[in-house]
Amino acid sequence: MTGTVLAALAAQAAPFLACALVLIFLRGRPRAAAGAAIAALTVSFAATALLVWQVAVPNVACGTPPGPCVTQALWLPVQGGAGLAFGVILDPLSATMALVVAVITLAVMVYSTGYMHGDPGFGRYFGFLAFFGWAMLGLVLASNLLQLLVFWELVGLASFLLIGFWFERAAPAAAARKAFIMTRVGDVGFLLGVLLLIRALGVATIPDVIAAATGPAPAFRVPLVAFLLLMGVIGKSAQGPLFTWLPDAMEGPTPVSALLHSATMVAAGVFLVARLHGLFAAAPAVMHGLLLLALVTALASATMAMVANDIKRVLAYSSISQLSYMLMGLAAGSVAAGFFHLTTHAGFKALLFLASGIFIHHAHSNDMREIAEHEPLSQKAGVIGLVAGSLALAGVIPFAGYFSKEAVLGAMGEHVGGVVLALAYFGAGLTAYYTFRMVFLTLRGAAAQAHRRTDAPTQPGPAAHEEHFSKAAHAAMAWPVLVLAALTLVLGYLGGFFAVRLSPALPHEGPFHVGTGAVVALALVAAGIALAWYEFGRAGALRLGFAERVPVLKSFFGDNWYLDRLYNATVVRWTVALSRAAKWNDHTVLDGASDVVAQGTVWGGRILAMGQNGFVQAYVAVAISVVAALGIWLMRTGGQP
Amino acid sequence: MSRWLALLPEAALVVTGLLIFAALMSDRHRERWARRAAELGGVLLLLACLLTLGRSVEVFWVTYRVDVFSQYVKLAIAVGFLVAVFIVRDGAGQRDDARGEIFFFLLTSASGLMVMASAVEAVALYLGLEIASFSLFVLVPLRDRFPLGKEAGLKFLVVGLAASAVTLFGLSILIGLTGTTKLDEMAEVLPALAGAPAALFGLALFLSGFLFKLALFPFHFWAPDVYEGASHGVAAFVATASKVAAVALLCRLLALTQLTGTALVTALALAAAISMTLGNLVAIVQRDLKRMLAYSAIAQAGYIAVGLVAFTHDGLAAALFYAVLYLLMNAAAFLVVARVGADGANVSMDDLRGLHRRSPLLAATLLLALFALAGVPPTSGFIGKWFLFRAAMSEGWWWLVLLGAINATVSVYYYLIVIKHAYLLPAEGEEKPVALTFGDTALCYGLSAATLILGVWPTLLYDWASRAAANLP
Amino acid sequence: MNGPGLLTLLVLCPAVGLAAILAIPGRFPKAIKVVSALTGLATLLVTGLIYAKFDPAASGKQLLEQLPWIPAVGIEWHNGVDGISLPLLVLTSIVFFTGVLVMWELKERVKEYFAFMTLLVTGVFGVFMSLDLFFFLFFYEVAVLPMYLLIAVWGSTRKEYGAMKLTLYLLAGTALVVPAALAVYWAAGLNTFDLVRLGSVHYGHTFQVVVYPFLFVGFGILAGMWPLHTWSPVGHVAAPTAVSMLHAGVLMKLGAYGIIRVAMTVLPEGAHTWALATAILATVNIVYGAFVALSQTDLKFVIGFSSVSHMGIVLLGLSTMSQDGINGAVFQMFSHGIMTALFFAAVGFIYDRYHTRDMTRLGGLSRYVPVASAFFIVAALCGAGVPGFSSFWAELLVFLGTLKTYPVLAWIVVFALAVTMAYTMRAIVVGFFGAPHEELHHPADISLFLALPRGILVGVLLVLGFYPRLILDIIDPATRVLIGVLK
Amino acid sequence: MNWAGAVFGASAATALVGAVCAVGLKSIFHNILGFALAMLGVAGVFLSLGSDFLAVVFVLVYVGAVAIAMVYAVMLSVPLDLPARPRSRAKVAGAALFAAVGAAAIWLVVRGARWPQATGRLDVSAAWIGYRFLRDYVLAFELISVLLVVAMMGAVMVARRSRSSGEGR
Amino acid sequence: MNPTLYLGFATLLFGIGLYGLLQRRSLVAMLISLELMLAAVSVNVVALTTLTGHDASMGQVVALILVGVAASETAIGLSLFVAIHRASHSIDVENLSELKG
Repeated sequence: MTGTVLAALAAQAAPFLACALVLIFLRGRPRAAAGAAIAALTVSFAATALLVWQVAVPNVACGTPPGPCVTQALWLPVQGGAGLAFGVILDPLSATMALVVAVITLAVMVYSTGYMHGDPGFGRYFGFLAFFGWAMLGLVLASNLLQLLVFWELVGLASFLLIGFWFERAAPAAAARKAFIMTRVGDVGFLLGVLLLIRALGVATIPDVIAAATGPAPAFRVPLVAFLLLMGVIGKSAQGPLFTWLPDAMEGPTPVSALLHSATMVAAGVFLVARLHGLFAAAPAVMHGLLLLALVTALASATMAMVANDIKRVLAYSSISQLSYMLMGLAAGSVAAGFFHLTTHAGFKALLFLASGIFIHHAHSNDMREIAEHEPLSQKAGVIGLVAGSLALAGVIPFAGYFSKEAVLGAMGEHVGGVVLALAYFGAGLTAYYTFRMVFLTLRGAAAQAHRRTDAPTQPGPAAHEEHFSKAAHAAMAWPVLVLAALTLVLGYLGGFFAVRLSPALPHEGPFHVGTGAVVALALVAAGIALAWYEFGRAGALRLGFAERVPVLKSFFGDNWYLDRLYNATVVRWTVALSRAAKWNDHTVLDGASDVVAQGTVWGGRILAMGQNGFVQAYVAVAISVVAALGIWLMRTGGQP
Repeated sequence: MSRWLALLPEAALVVTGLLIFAALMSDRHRERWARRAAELGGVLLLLACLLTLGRSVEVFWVTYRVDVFSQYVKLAIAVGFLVAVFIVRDGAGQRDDARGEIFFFLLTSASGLMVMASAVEAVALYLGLEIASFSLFVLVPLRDRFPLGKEAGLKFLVVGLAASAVTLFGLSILIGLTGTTKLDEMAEVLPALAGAPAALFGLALFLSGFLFKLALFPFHFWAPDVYEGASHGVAAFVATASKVAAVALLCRLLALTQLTGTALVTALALAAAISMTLGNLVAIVQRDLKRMLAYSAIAQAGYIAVGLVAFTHDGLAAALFYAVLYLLMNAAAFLVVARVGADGANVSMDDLRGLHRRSPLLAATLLLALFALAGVPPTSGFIGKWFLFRAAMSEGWWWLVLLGAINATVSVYYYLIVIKHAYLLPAEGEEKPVALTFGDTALCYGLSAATLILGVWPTLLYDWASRAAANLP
Repeated sequence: MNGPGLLTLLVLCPAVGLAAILAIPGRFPKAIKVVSALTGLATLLVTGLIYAKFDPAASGKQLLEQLPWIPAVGIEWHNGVDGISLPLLVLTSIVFFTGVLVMWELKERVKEYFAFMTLLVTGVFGVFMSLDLFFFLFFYEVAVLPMYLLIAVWGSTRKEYGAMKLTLYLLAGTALVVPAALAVYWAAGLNTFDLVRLGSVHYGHTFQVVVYPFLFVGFGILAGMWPLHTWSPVGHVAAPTAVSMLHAGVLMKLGAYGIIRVAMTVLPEGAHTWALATAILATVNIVYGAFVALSQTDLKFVIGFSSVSHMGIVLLGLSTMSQDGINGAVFQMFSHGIMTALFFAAVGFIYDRYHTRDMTRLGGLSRYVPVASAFFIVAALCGAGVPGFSSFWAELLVFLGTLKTYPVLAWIVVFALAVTMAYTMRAIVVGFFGAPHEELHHPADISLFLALPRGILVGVLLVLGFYPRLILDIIDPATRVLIGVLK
Repeated sequence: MNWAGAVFGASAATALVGAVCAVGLKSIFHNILGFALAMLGVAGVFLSLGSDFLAVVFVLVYVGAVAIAMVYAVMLSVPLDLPARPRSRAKVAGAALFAAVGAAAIWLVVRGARWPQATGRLDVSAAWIGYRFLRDYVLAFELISVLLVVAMMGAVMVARRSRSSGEGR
Repeated sequence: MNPTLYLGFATLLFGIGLYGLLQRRSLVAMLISLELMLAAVSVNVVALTTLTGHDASMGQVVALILVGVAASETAIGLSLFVAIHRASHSIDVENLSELKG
């Protein structure tokens, strides 16, 4: 076991050291920085691969009942308990997730050497990437809920730094700030949940927590804690009311988006639910709530994706909806299905972003119609990546997305039915529709009409230094795409592996069954693709979606269902007003009061000074009268006060 | 024979007097000769007091007692006299024909104070007070470079004479009740009629003369006008030496009988409270430095009275202790005033501007002195006030202590304003440096050092104060 | 009766340094700076020795020194450290040393400046080591008063007003503390100011309930307790860089330390009686400070009010009277000290270069002076309670303690974290991101020498942020003792 | 009613009348005359107490010396040309009030006090007084002489016309 | 014999003197009033020592000393009076009220 633990530690240590090294010493040396970061992630990749080989494949389990293997040391002494011990948790879930993280991060890094080539902040960029990788790996391997929270926050910090990488422009800075604050709102709930757990149990080691929650008489109110923890999940995984930061996060460099959306930031939320599934399962009401929320989010984001023209925004909305599907799977009780979908999604979503990055880099624009006009077909790797990824996202057999989504829907079919299930299937159809809308809009440039719109922002990042953009860089961008494209074909067949490895809690769950549901789903997908073809793909198509024809819907969908406006009009405004009031109170009331006291003292002096009126006889009079008063008083009181 | 050695300070007084007399006889450079004589005599006096510290003897049929208490006080008075002589320097600000005589009258005043320290017979006590006061009555109106010197003299005189009349009336009542003027015999009789209002009243009236010297409410009115009207050296003497003597006398008289629990104590407490508050508040609005110091002096008298109301050995010791500390810090402040206003004119806040550049040493001395007055560590003011408040608190005077602490805070405000002028504001016009003789420099260092050393190691002095207090009946 | 030892040496270091500084003529500013730096180094070394000799396992006071000073009135030179004061000693020497380095570019009246600064530090050390009530307050005021000149002479914005306000507020605090201390002395009736013996006496309940507020409020003013905090932002804004560092970093801790060492230790019943009230005040501190900071534009004002908010966390932790709460409070005292020092050091550099601290007139600094900005951002993130920095653990512990004692308040303050994040982000994004303001020039980035002190501070934050037990293992035993007293 | 009582009554009356004139009348000369009269009365009171030596000294010093000195001083300096301002009623009333309060307080005390009786030596002959003076009051005797010296020198200093123009600037 | 009569007389004298001290504007008149007050004190002392039977000579001694004190007070006061008059041709005390506040 120790070997694997060391491997786990190494997987975390390497990127951390690389990050420190780069940020402190190598900021000015691009090649060295990139080299260090990539080397570190290679180490992590190897280590995590070893973990999978040692832990996940033989399905190692410790203790009775068999659970994750935990190796940890006391980190933070707290009252009423053994204190909080931090360490490494090893089971198929963490091992697999770690591998996914390492692979995706590595791919993105390689890709970035090309994409970010010549950027003034190149060194810093790779430092941050390594930091991101470290934080995510730490989160995945954290044995203690508090430790997990720590890395959870660090992941947020890393995404803040990377989204705001081009901080000199207003939009990315604002987007980064929004992301950090919005996720923080959720994290507050997470923190409270953890605090309640620690307060109740005195420990926060994940298996212990789950045991305590599933035990006969939990020492804490499980639904409350579950709900609070879910607040963090919703914030991180951009669900429900707290998703609006994610589309804005597109302001970051495209590789960052790839990382952020596939394996790290948003995946963290889903991973947490998988990790603590036992606890959540003990709070069925909360889980149903999550299911419904996820469903709504899935449909809503799908509608938003239908009207976006910025390719990255389309992908972002698709991420949200896919995350919802994962959560639905988990909420439906199937860790395997949800996590399976997480994995596949990580692959093809990274693929999609990287591919779109190629186009963006080529056309210097995010707007699909603009891309369409810069003969996108010339970008072979891009085309392959985009098509493969889209097929996976749309859930076309035999691509990865199909299997995982089937697994999710199947799991739902076992638990819920009726409208919910129908809507879930419908969502799958919508997914196919907007995905291929994207594909056609991007690639069918030949059929494009000559009206160009430039509302989408253009990224000057790489644009500035096109001239010294080498073939090596092109290769660096192409290869990761191709590798991932291949993965999307492979990953789908790992379903069985997930099904058996990841569900010790739910033994009944055998290999995912593909039944009538699959047929329905495929039919819906086909319908969606057909509609997309009709509206966008075919020659002479109007290239205008049905939703875009209705102005109301277009603005409603395109504007995140007006949620941002709502927040600005309520929460933000109230907070600002409150703080203004507090400031006024501080300057006027409190300071005023103290100044009044001071002034009062001085005035007291002025008034008393009048007593010294300069008339000597008055002085004598006062003195004598006081003495006389004393005499009279003495006689009255007889000398005793 | 050796018992007469205990009277060495008095002998030194006589010698000094004769020296100054002789100097004044000379027709050329009489001022300078008189000054040298006074300085020499002051040193003699100091040495004599140091030598006799700890000796004890009674002479003149037990009307004049030399003991730790008296010598402690005399030592302080000698220091005050010497410092005053240094501060007077060439008598600037004194009327030009009185620049030699000033030393003589300072000496007579000092001798009066010393008599107060030693006399244990009421009439002699009173006469010592009068000698001390009359010499100052003479010096104050002899002011130059300031139009209102005579007015100050008049106020000093009238208030002083009224106070002495009251004092005498009190004395007459005491005589009537005890049939004696010897303090020891009074101490035997008085406790019997401690409760008697007449005795308390008589004592109160008799004290008023000394309260006048201490400038405690309600006998404080003269102080601001006199400080402002008198020349720097004279004001310094009024503010230092005579304060110590007054405190000493209060200690001696209050120790006469067991007053705890009587209305007199309450009255004294009230006087202390009013003095502190009034002095500090009015000092805030002053512009003339000496006048500000006068009001601060009223406040300080209040603090000392806080120690006195305890009526315990600790309280008296603390009062004696603080009196000496106060002498030192106040002397430093007046030294700065005198040197900044070297031409004898009064010093306003604005005259201090840029002092930290014109004379860093003076600025530092002023800083220390004012911090000490404000009662900020590590200067001696803190420990002194601590002892006073501690004594009062041990007798349960919590409200007095609280008021005192709050007052100390208020006082910081105006002291800081002075410091602001000295350290912060630039001098308007060109900065003219302040000339310091070697003696001045030495004095600055000496007084500052004393303020600091006694601030961190008070035992040096406090032991003597404690022994002196223990010596009282 | 142990004779003077390391602690006396520690308090003598700055005193000797002060003497040396005074001895050097003002013509040689460089020499004065070097001497001050050496003094800081010496204090660091001595603190290191103390740390080495300190035995974390053993609870209670250590390195005791005791010799009679004024026996007549029961004043002793009685010093000792425990797990609560040791971190603060370390904090002080770190901040002092870095503060000296930060002020290396000072030009005017160098001699006086460093003289006053060393005097101040002498006082601080004295307070943290003294076990005699008299010397405690003695050094307490020694530390408080030089602030006036330091701010009024070398300060910047509304300096005279700020300095006077600060001084008067703090002395008003002592005006409450001194009588209370004397009252305790009187009530104990042992004729001693020895805190240990005073703490062993049991005072009447009424007495405790009456006197405790005097002590708590008196010290609390220095700890920035609402609503008597208004001196602190004004003073911090007015003060020169190193003074802000020392003041927010160390001096405000004196107040909290006084509450622990004097108020709570001597008057436990009073503490219990007033706990809820003080906890509520502290909560107001936290929330109110955060909200006010949210609408400030002067970076130093933001920091000032964030200090109010963070000291609120300290007070809250103390008010919980629980192991975790007090552990967290002490930890927070330390980490907030380092953090604020870093804050002010970073802003000080920016102010030196741009002569403004108004974030709306800055902007985009991360491009012109990336490293200097990085220091600010690090401090800001630490202040926002981002994990990886020491504040996170401290606040976590405080929240744990509060959750046990006052659940409602705990929920409130945890939710206030969102506001904290909001004003932190605002400061960073408005001041350091975005396009640089047009009239800003492009100075050289912070030099390595000036980066050194700031780097030290960052290092401390990160190390403790990574492994909190480094300090908690020291604090914990002392806290247990305190809890034992409070029971 | 014995003769002592009669003497006391008469001289007390004289003294009070003189005192009232001394403070009440407008002209300063009349005041001085009234003062002399009052002192004569006080001397009479002393006579009634049997202390004749004291009475004689009183008459000599006060009437013979002090009053004359006052007259000289007044003649030296009072500007008879400019008319004296009329007294303000308010001040008169205030002074009367304060004086009354003071006197009342004193009266309360002295009347309330129980003066202990004793049988001390009643010899007030000049010889005995002189003996006391030179024995246990010799210190006071010395001091009073010092006081007089100081006073006289001071008087000369203050009253003398300054050599320079430095007459109060 | 009861001293109250004498004490009453002394009190009256003192009161009258006090009145003069507080009311008169001329320094000389104020000095006169002070002398009256001192005389009252002398009467007190003599009466109390003589009539209560304490040693009477002590009272005489004190009274004689007071005479000396009174004389010296007068000397100083008159000289100041002359000096003030020379400086500012006025004898009105109320004009000398510029030192205030």
